[in-house]
Amino acid sequence: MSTPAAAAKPEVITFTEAFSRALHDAMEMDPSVITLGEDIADEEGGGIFKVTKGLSTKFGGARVRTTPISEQAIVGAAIGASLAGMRPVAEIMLMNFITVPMDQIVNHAAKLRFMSGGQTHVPITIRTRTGAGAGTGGQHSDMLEAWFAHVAGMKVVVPSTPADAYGLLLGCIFDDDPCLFIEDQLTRTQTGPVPVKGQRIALGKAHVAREGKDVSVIGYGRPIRDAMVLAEKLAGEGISIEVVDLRTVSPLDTDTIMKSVAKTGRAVVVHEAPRSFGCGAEIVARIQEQLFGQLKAPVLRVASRDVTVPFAKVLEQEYLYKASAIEASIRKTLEQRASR
Amino acid sequence: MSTPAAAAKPEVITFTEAFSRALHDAMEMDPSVITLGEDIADEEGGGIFKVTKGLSTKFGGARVRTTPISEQAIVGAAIGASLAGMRPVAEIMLMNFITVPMDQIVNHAAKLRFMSGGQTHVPITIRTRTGAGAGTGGQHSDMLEAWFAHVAGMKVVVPSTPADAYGLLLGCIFDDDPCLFIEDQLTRTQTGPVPVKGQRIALGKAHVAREGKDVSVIGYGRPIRDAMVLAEKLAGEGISIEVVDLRTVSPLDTDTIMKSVAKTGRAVVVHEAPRSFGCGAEIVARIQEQLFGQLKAPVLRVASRDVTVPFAKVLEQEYLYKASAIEASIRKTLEQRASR
Amino acid sequence: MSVNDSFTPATRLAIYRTARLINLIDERFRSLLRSGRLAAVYYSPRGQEILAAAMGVHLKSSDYLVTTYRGIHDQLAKGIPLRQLFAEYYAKATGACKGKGGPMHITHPASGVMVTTGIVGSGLPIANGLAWASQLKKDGRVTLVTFGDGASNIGAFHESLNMASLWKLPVIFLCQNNLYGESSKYEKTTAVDNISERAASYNMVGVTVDGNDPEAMWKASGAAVARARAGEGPTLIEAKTFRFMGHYFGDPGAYIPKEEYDAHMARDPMPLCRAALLSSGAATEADLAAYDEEVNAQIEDALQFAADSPFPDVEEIDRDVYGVVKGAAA
Amino acid sequence: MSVNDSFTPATRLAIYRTARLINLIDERFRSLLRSGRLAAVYYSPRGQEILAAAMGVHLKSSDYLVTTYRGIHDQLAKGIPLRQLFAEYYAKATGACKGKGGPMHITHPASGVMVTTGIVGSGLPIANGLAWASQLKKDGRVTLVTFGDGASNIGAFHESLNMASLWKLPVIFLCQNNLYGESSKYEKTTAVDNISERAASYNMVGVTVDGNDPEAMWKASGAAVARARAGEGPTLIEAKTFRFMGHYFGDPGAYIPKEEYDAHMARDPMPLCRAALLSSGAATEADLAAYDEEVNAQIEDALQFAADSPFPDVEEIDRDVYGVVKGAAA
Ligand SMILES: Cc1ncc(C[n+]2csc(CCOP(=O)(O)OP(=O)(O)O)c2C)c(N)n1
Ligand SMILES: Cc1ncc(C[n+]2csc(CCOP(=O)(O)OP(=O)(O)O)c2C)c(N)n1
Ligand SMILES: [Mg+2]
Ligand SMILES: [Mg+2]
Repeated sequence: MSTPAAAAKPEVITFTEAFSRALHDAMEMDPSVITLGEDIADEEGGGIFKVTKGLSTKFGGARVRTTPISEQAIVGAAIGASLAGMRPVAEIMLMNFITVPMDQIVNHAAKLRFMSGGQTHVPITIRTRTGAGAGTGGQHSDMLEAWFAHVAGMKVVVPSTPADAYGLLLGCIFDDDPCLFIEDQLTRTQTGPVPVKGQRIALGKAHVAREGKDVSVIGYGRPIRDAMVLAEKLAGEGISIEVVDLRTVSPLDTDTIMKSVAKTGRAVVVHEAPRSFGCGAEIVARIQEQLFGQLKAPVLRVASRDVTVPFAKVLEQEYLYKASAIEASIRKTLEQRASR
Repeated sequence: MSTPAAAAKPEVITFTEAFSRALHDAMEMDPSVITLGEDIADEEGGGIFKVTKGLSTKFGGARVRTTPISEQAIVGAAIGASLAGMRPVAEIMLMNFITVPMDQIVNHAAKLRFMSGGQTHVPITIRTRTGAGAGTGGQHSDMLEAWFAHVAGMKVVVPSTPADAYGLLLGCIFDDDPCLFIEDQLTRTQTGPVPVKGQRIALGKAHVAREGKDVSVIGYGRPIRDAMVLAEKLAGEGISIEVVDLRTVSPLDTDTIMKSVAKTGRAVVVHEAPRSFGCGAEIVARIQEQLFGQLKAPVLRVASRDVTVPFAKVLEQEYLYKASAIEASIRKTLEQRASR
Repeated sequence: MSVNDSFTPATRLAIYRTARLINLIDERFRSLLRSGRLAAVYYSPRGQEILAAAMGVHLKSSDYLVTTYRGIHDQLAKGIPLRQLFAEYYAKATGACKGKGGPMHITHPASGVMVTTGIVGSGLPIANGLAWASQLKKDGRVTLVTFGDGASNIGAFHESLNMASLWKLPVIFLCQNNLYGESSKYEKTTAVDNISERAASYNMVGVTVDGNDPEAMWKASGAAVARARAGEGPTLIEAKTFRFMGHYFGDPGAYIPKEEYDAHMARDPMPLCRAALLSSGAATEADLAAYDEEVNAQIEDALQFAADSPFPDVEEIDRDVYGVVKGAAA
Repeated sequence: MSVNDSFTPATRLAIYRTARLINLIDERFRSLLRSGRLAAVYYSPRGQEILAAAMGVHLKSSDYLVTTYRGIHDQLAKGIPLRQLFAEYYAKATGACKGKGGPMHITHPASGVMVTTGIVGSGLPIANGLAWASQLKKDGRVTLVTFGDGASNIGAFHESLNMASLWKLPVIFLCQNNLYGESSKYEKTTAVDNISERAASYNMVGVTVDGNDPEAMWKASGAAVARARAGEGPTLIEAKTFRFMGHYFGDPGAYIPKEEYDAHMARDPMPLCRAALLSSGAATEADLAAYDEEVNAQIEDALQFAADSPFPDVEEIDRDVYGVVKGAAA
């Protein structure tokens, strides 16, 4: 796993490099992998975030297409091509723009397998990017994964390390269901150990990123990086944290979560998205349903505030979930004894 | 409250009549109330569900507009008019079609007040209709309220009786924030007591539809009608059910929920939407966060299955939450004793 | 077919036969619905049989079709087998979609019926993707996507035509302009005299044709299919027609002025096509009667098949949600 | 103004003054960004000053503006006060939006700046609503919505123009065609020679004009404003221009061929307008120098105001989420 230490090691890559390598390797491995999105071809500079750089030069403009600013047409084209046997990877530049093709994703990509009685299926991957902290304000920072987790037929994936990013993106591309792959724009230059070429990470399985016995910290994406740092720090105080990185938010790997919390009896659930009606609520609900009576303290949630992402740094930081809040919640669950 | 008995009483109205009366009375009371949507004018028959029947004849085509099939333009027009001081009511014929104007609703209606620092606000009401059970299949039955509950700035309202439908729709129209008002297509001909003309019901307040001491049943919309019937039936067995009708799903009235569960120590949360990552999870999460240790049993959820709504009746019924499951969950929470 | 091919009596007969199949099945479905022996939301294609048939004769089963809730005429013209189609209407396990999709989501890849959507305009972006795949595979397939006049006002229409033109996709956009979208008149919702004029916004070939005229529709369709197969790009065809049975089965259609309705009824394309066929000598009264019998026999067989078939097992609800593992349900 | 009004030197001067204000502020912002004294995502309007100014002279502060992330030229032409504008860029509590919206969401109703959106194409549907309200109130206001060439390919554009035409709304769709959308060339993403041709799809008046020519732009704008005020409906204006500073501040713009860039630079509208102004005799070098000083003084004042202003209190985060009660937070 990536820890600050890892960043120092020589053999590391950034998230951006990991996303890019996964695309290159997937297109090399399988001619049915194609990709489309705004500005993604090299003629346009290889994408606003350079993740797709080199693809059009290497694989040609037929398989790597820069599109008009037409998100409905982008996702629709991916769906249609997938029905004809391709494995399209569509880029939606930023997650707030995914509000535009919601009909294509929810009413079609997620449902066609079921509605056709299994005659067709939609093996597409939608790559998108988001995350607060960069000062881009209310329409360029939202984490909306909870919407898609609530839609049967969709798979939602959020990596927390470059190596996971590579393996999970390959996992999405070669998965036979529509996958939403969320890239964090704030940590994209952060580094981690290099993944094994071609090695996919299975979807639907959570990863125990660090074993521990006192408190389970459960989440996905950026906050997992904070949790790993915290776990290291608290270990010094003799507090043993188990970090469960969901990797796939939906379908949710309930077994791994329950195994961890059954052991620790205490859990803190964390995500960047706003707290209310976010994915954390589902995790908390399942834990208390299945482990009621075994919990030594209430399951706590750490998340961002229930407001629009503000522009001013001081407010944006106040909006964001805080590593300090994860630590405080961990300590709170440790203090608390079941009050009966 | 409406109970089967009520349907027999002379002075009753249907949900459809209640929606319609609210629109007529609001437009009569306030010239800034205007409405738009597909087929809503009398020239088009007054709307596919007849809720808007008579409005264009009474208030004129300028204030009551049939639109093209252009949901982004419909919601955008409502937003723009509201910025100029109007109180538009936009109809999105069925909730699955709300996937089309998501950008207008989420990136604009919900955020403009915050992003403008309070200089502008968006007092619009989006009326939509949905609900499984009518055999309309995968693209015409979804309950998607959880998406909007997760968006700060939005208010989400779901009535469970005709009188509430009337009072809450007025409440939405005269509220200063963007409101999503969800009408159930299955119960639209069911009846209940007549509301008091012009009487609004405040948003953000849950309603204890029936007082009880053993188990709290918390929900909104159609399942509340099942819960009221069940409560009556179980009362015969000496089981006292408290029914908490949220009315407004978001912002969520946590106080009323906690007051009820603090009293009963047992709760069953129910909604029609699929279980996973649905609104029920947030309610469960808050209850266990705030009442941990006071709960006599885990909070249980009753909801529909995590699949696409199927066409075949036998499957559609299997998809839907069941009143029998609410009853079973109530009994389960009563059996269970905290196992420590 | 080359655009210069002439329209023969034999072609008219082929078109009539498909149109009549649609016509007889539609009549039967509506009588079953009236008597309550069939229970489903039904969007009748009555009046739009000829245009679907005239396009259909140009397509192979390997070509792709994307249609809508009002799509039974397109599906039949594409050659979907009656048994699976009917069984799906009856929500049976033997239906094309195992009874899980229903009439609004008919799918049958073997006959090229790839998507039937209930969302207005949503088929167009998907059609582009099917055509893109054919372009990449060089499989020579053509993708036909059909939609209504009302659908030409939704954003997905615009995005799709622009992309199809830029990418020179082998796709045909067939707008079936029946002058109404639900209960809204064309003029009230569509700010252009002819929808085909919108093709100019995308440097695309656009034609308006009388969809009820077998020859005109056959020529326009043939030209579009030829253009797509030759890799010359997409075409927007606006086929003018009329919706005789309202929006959905049971729609009183009170919003349609009687004179307007009667004027269209007086030009009902089915009897007109039949008369022209007889006068052309391509078929006799006896031939056509025999054909009706043949079709009615197929209908009986398919109805019997549907009736004899079981409803899906309750277990079906957990299948086809995800490919490998069952998904999000706790 | 009536369409026949002639373009006077005085008008050119008025346009130049607004354009120069935009020009000087943009220069200053970019130098502040270069030196790190301003930290914000910035989309320079460099090259598009004239078209915004030429439209602006026809509008009253009571008219409505809906613009985009690349909107500072539109906002200044609409008369937004510098202090509140600058303070918002600096995320200060005294900013137009209290520092909560930022440069991409500038709002200032007093000067008619109703919405600034960061979502491509999303302003158009909202503009229709503002215009609908004016039509209902008969307040004579005109709504101007500006967007780029790339935005003309998104669905919201299509839905909005169709509705505006059907409802004869007093709205002006100003497409600022700077030939690029981010790093994508116009031809690669837009399947029509001139975006104004798309107006025909909606029976709408559409004109293409050289947005860098003050007279041509002034005439086209005046005609559109007059049409809207007279209740004669919407207009689509395509103003051809160029984006000299790339998509965002820091964009190396490597995707723009040097010859293309140089050719446009050689026709930079600012020096051209200045020269024409001097030769028209409407202003002397001294006048223009004095004007620059005046503007620079205003800029200094606004920068000082922004610098002296506090950042928003942390409490601001809970305000303006809902009108009355604070919302969903537990
Ligand atoms: C996005 C969306 N909006 C609204 C509807 C409801 N609806 C179903 S059919 C229809 C009318 C479509 O008219 P048209 O495109 O002309 O097709 P026709 O039914 O006449 O064949 C409408 C509004 C829908 N299904 N999808
Ligand atoms: C719906 C949506 N898709 C993509 C983007 C990302 N994006 C921001 S600006 C831009 C280019 C817009 O080009 P154009 O409309 O020509 O305006 P210009 O920037 O040239 O003024 C893109 C793709 C967005 N903001 N919204
Ligand atoms: Mg129609
Ligand atoms: Mg541009």
